[in-house]
Amino acid sequence: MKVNGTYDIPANAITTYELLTDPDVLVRTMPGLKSLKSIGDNHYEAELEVGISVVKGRYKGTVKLEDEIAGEQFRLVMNGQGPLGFVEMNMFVQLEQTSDQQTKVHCEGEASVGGVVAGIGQRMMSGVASMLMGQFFTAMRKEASKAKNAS
Amino acid sequence: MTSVTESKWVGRSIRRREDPRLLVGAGKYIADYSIPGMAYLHVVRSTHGHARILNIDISKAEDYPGVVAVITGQEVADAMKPMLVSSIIPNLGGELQIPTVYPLAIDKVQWVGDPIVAIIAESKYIAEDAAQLVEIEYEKLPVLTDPEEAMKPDAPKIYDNWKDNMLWKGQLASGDVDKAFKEADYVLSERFYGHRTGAAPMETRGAVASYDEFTGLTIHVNTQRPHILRMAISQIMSMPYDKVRVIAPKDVGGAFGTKAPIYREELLISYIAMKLRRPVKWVENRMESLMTIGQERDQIHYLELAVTKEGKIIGLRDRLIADSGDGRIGVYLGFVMPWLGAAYLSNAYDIPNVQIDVSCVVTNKPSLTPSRAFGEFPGRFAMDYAMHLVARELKLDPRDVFEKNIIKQFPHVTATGITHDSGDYEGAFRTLIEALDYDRVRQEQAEARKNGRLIGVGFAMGAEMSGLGSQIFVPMENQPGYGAATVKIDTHGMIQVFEGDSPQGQGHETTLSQVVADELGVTMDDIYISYGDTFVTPFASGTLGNRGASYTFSAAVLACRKLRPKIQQIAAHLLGVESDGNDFTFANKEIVWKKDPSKKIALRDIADAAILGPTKLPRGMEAGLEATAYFEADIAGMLSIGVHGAVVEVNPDTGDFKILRYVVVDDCGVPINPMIVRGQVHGGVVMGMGNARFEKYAFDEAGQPLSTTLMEYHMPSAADVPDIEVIEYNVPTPYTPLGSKGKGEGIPGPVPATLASAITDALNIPGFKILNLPITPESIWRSINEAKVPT
Amino acid sequence: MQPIQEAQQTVGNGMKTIQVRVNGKIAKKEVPIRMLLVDFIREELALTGTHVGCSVEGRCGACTIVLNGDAVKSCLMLAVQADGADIMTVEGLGTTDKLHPIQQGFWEKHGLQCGFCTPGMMMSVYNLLKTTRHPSIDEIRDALVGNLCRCTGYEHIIQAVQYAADQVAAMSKEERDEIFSY
Amino acid sequence: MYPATITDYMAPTTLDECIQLLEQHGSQAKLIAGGQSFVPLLKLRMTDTSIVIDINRIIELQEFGEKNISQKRILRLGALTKHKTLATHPLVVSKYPILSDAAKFIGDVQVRNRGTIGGSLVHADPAADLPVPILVLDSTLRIVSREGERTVSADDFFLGIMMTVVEQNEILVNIDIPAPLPGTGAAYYKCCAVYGDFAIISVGASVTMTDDSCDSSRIYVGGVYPSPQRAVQTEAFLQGKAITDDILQQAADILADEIPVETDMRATAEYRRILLKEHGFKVLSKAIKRAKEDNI
Repeated sequence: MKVNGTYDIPANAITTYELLTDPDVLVRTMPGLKSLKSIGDNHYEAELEVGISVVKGRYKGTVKLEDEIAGEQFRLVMNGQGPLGFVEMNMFVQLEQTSDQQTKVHCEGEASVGGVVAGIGQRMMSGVASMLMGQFFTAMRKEASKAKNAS
Repeated sequence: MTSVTESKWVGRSIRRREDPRLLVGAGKYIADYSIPGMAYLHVVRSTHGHARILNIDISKAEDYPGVVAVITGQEVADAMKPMLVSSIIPNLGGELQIPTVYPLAIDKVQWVGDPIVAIIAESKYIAEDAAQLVEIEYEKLPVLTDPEEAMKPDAPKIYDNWKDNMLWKGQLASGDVDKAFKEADYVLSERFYGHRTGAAPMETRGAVASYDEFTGLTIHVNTQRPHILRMAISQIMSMPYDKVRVIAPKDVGGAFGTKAPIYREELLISYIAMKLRRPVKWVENRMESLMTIGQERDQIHYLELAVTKEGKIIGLRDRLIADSGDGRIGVYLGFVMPWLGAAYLSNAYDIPNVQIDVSCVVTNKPSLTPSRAFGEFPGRFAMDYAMHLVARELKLDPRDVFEKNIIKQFPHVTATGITHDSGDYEGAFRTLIEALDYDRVRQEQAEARKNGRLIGVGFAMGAEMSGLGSQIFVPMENQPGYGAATVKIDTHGMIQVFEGDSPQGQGHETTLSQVVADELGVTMDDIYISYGDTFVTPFASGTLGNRGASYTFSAAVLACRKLRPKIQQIAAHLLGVESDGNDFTFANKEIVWKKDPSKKIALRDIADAAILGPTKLPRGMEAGLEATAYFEADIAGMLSIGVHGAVVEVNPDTGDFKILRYVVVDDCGVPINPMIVRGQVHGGVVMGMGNARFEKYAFDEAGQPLSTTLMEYHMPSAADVPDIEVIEYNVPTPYTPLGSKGKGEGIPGPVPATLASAITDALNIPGFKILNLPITPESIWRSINEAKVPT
Repeated sequence: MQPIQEAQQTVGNGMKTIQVRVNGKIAKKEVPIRMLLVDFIREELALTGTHVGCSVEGRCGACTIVLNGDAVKSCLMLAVQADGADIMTVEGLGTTDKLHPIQQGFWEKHGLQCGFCTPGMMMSVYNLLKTTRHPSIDEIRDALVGNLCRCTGYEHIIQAVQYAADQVAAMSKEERDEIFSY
Repeated sequence: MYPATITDYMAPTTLDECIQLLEQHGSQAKLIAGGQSFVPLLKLRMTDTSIVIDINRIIELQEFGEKNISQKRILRLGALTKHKTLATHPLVVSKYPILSDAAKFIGDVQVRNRGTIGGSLVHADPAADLPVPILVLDSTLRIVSREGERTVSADDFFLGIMMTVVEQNEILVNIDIPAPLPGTGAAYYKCCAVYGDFAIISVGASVTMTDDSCDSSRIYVGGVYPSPQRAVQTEAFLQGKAITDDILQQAADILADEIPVETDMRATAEYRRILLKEHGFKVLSKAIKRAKEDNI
């Protein structure tokens, strides 16, 4: 399943990059991400609880940042395995600063879901994925505003 | 061979004897079995389409209260041979690569649903609780979901030790095909695709196994072939034959082929019962079922027909590519269905020059498992719809093209070696054309068109196997094709019939009683039928492929006929008359001397003499009244014809269509119970409609199954299907004692071509064609657009 | 029939006591809260005529029962939810000595083959014929959408329902009330 | 497939009791009404609910009928109103037929016998049948919690896939549907692969007519993500127009263009537009026919 989108973050590219790659910020903003524990360079052990409303699945896995160029781009590689199956995402993120207070975040990636959820939720999957992405960037925008106010 | 007794029961639409228990809720299906001390098995399955198993952590599951045992693959494998032992491997020549398989995956999974861990617990709820605690680490491998991709030389290999992904490759050919194509006036060449769909019976699989060291293993399992399963378990687990008893329940909730293979779970539960010395029960849930069984069809046909300008097909060439899935099921290995589909491809038509190259390819999907219309479904669609396309191309009436090609002389051996025993295919076809009122529909069509309504008529045929004789069955499945039955008259003059097969809703208790009642001049109430228990029934291959009315019932007839001379000798002796052993009639539970009907004796009295009072028997006569017979037809194959026709109306804006009429002309030789035959036809047509229109086992590119509930796998309900008209056109076969032939297996086959040709006829758009199944409103709409804008 | 009382007792530890009347007989049992009603009927009350065919979403309808007068799917309810309910299962429909007209119709018209869907199917027919005297074919088909059958193609089931409907229509009001008392 | 352990089950009989239980048990607790979607989730273990509060016995949720509220005629549907009632009750069939149109499409007889409007709306499956008519009819939903009650218009109720404004400590009590204005007709249709299936798309429309002219309309499309979408351009196009088949065809074209549709296993986005065109036209025609009948 393709997961693409462009989102605006009210911050410059460097700040946006820092926010998007900061594990503490990610735990606060990424829907369902419960914890990140560093196990190496840009490599984390993750606990996830992905879902919507009452429908949720628990997953344990890893989050990795690759191909990163500060302020420009990175690749987010996530995977989790749990009783319901697995979730995986491989997303390339490119930042395009449009003004000193605005950065466009281009996301292009693949997500896949396996196991029970794949069979049951197929008809809602891409809708859910874009909803979760929307939630993530909404939270991210709040973080960006917070960062701005703090600075 | 004809029946010597007056037919009183055969041929009548008698209410079924099995129904009262089923109607009051007293049927006993596998899920209704329970044994004191029974534990429950739940299987943890792969969530990946193709992956290496790096680690399995079962510790938390083992510690969960109520868990009896948690078992992984290596342990089970150590206790048995690789499952695909030679007796459950086909012998069809060609090139076969045999996968190694054990009940549970050990280091690699090949499809989503591949069993990995067995959890045994005190309740089924607890077993699922513990399943949630099993942690499996995988390393993903490339997933193959497209057989044509899997065939490419650089494709990743699914089985590391194979030379490629080709499970089986072979050719069926005869005649001079090249010459035929050279001489043809017209060559039709198309790629047809029949998607992955199948049977999905209402009852899933299930088993209850128990073991003790004295009686051995007893497994109740809703299999279609208890004897073959017993043989397989004994060989795979190296257990003495007398220590393996397979019992199929009296009531099985449908099978349609899906319960015919030897499955991994059957070996798994046997092992667990032995290990734990406790009865264990497993009932497959629907999600597992939709991920594992009943997935069939899934063939690509690159079909070419060499045709004369008059519409006579003189040559057929086909490249058949089947997506066999992982191929790891016993007996069929995921390739016997496409093989038979190829053998039956030329259907009811006389085509002298044929060459079919069959490639059965492994992919990361579950193995193909048999489903009603065994292997034939996509081929019937391709062949019969292609004939309509030929007619359109040559501007001929499709009726004439069909008539020109239908087999007219019997017996007929096709170029692929299939023997059509007898029948009147042409007469059946004409009966359909009449029933459809073909010429009038054509007029109505023209009228309707003026009012903007698009009506169309279509038809297709299906020559379906009516059992397979040993000449085919031995190479195909390594098993005998004969029917087997024991008929035993008990101390009370009642008749117990033991059949080697084991039905799943076909109504054998009724039809077999009808047959035997006629043979022995008794009523159906005097007969009781036993099946399913391998310790008491004669060896046979199981209830599948229309064997019943062809083979098994014929065996029962022969067994009765073996008994009749002895009964007459006893009667003559007791009545004090002279007899040559064939001068009595059997009627009203009495044996009546033809020369003087006042001289008669009750069957019960004969039984009494033969069993309880052997001193009354003629001197030297052996006591007892029982006989076992094995029936083999004196011909390689019996087939029976079904001709389907439909009138449809299509909405060209959306591609939606409505079936206005659906008619089937059907031949089953001599119908033992016409009502039951009609039921088979209705059910077969609706399964065909479900498969052709609504049902699809869909996978994403990672091999994730997307139709794992009945909300996504769309089996039709009563509101989704039309009325079905059935017209009998029966031609008794000379090759069975009663002239009867089995019915049911092949009925879904002609449905897709029938609908596709009717839709094509209704639309009347040059270039419009339906080449892919399923036929959905969207696919029709797409084809309309493609035809309108030629690429 | 008299309404029956709910047990409404919490036992603790994920258990609860419930009281139901099934086929006219009162049963009071302690059950796990998570137990599905269909498992309660099949395993606690040993009424195995009610079947499970789809395991998850209830699409197949093999588990259909009549609960407080309405056909419902017993796999889509927790047993505790049925506390105080009046239930009929296939075992309450009729006996072999005295088949309900619905059962008679299925027998006469060969409305069943493997019989697995049949009990649930008949519960839906009960729901239909209780209120509809002369159902049309379309009404019958619509009433059976919630019950999948894989054997019959529905043709003989529809004939069975018509047979039953005719029998019911020929009955007196008292007779009808008696056979549609749930 | 069996539910995970549920530690407690309560069946309150009053709204107050229910609200207290919700407050007391927090996010572990989940309300169950008909359970036709929720029990499958329990069986799939796709929810971590450990306490189930069965609301079927709460009297306040069982209202059904027309009444006058601040001089306006409304149809009040308690959250426990069953799909069966919507599909068959003479009041609904005669005066609010779009509701019975939609209810008849839900699942099957057994599901309609047990499923409730409140459960369906709060579950907020984007392909469900009832959200569309509830939106079309401009309904008002009353939601109660310990803090008191609030009313929300249907337009504000749905937040996304399986998400509504109903918070964890709240309960949907009833739905008020304004009685149709004179000259108003409404209709609903669902396209699905087989009977009882989820919508490929569904269309609901209410049209208020004066003679042959459309005064106003409300049109919604279901089976799209994240929740039913309003066809504002189509509504604007129709407003004030004399209705002919040609106009309706144009309206259906606009409808098919303006609603964002996606591709899934049931249909491609492209084909969904074809269906919208076809059934948009039919539903509008039916609504207008009903509006005209109402005028007579």
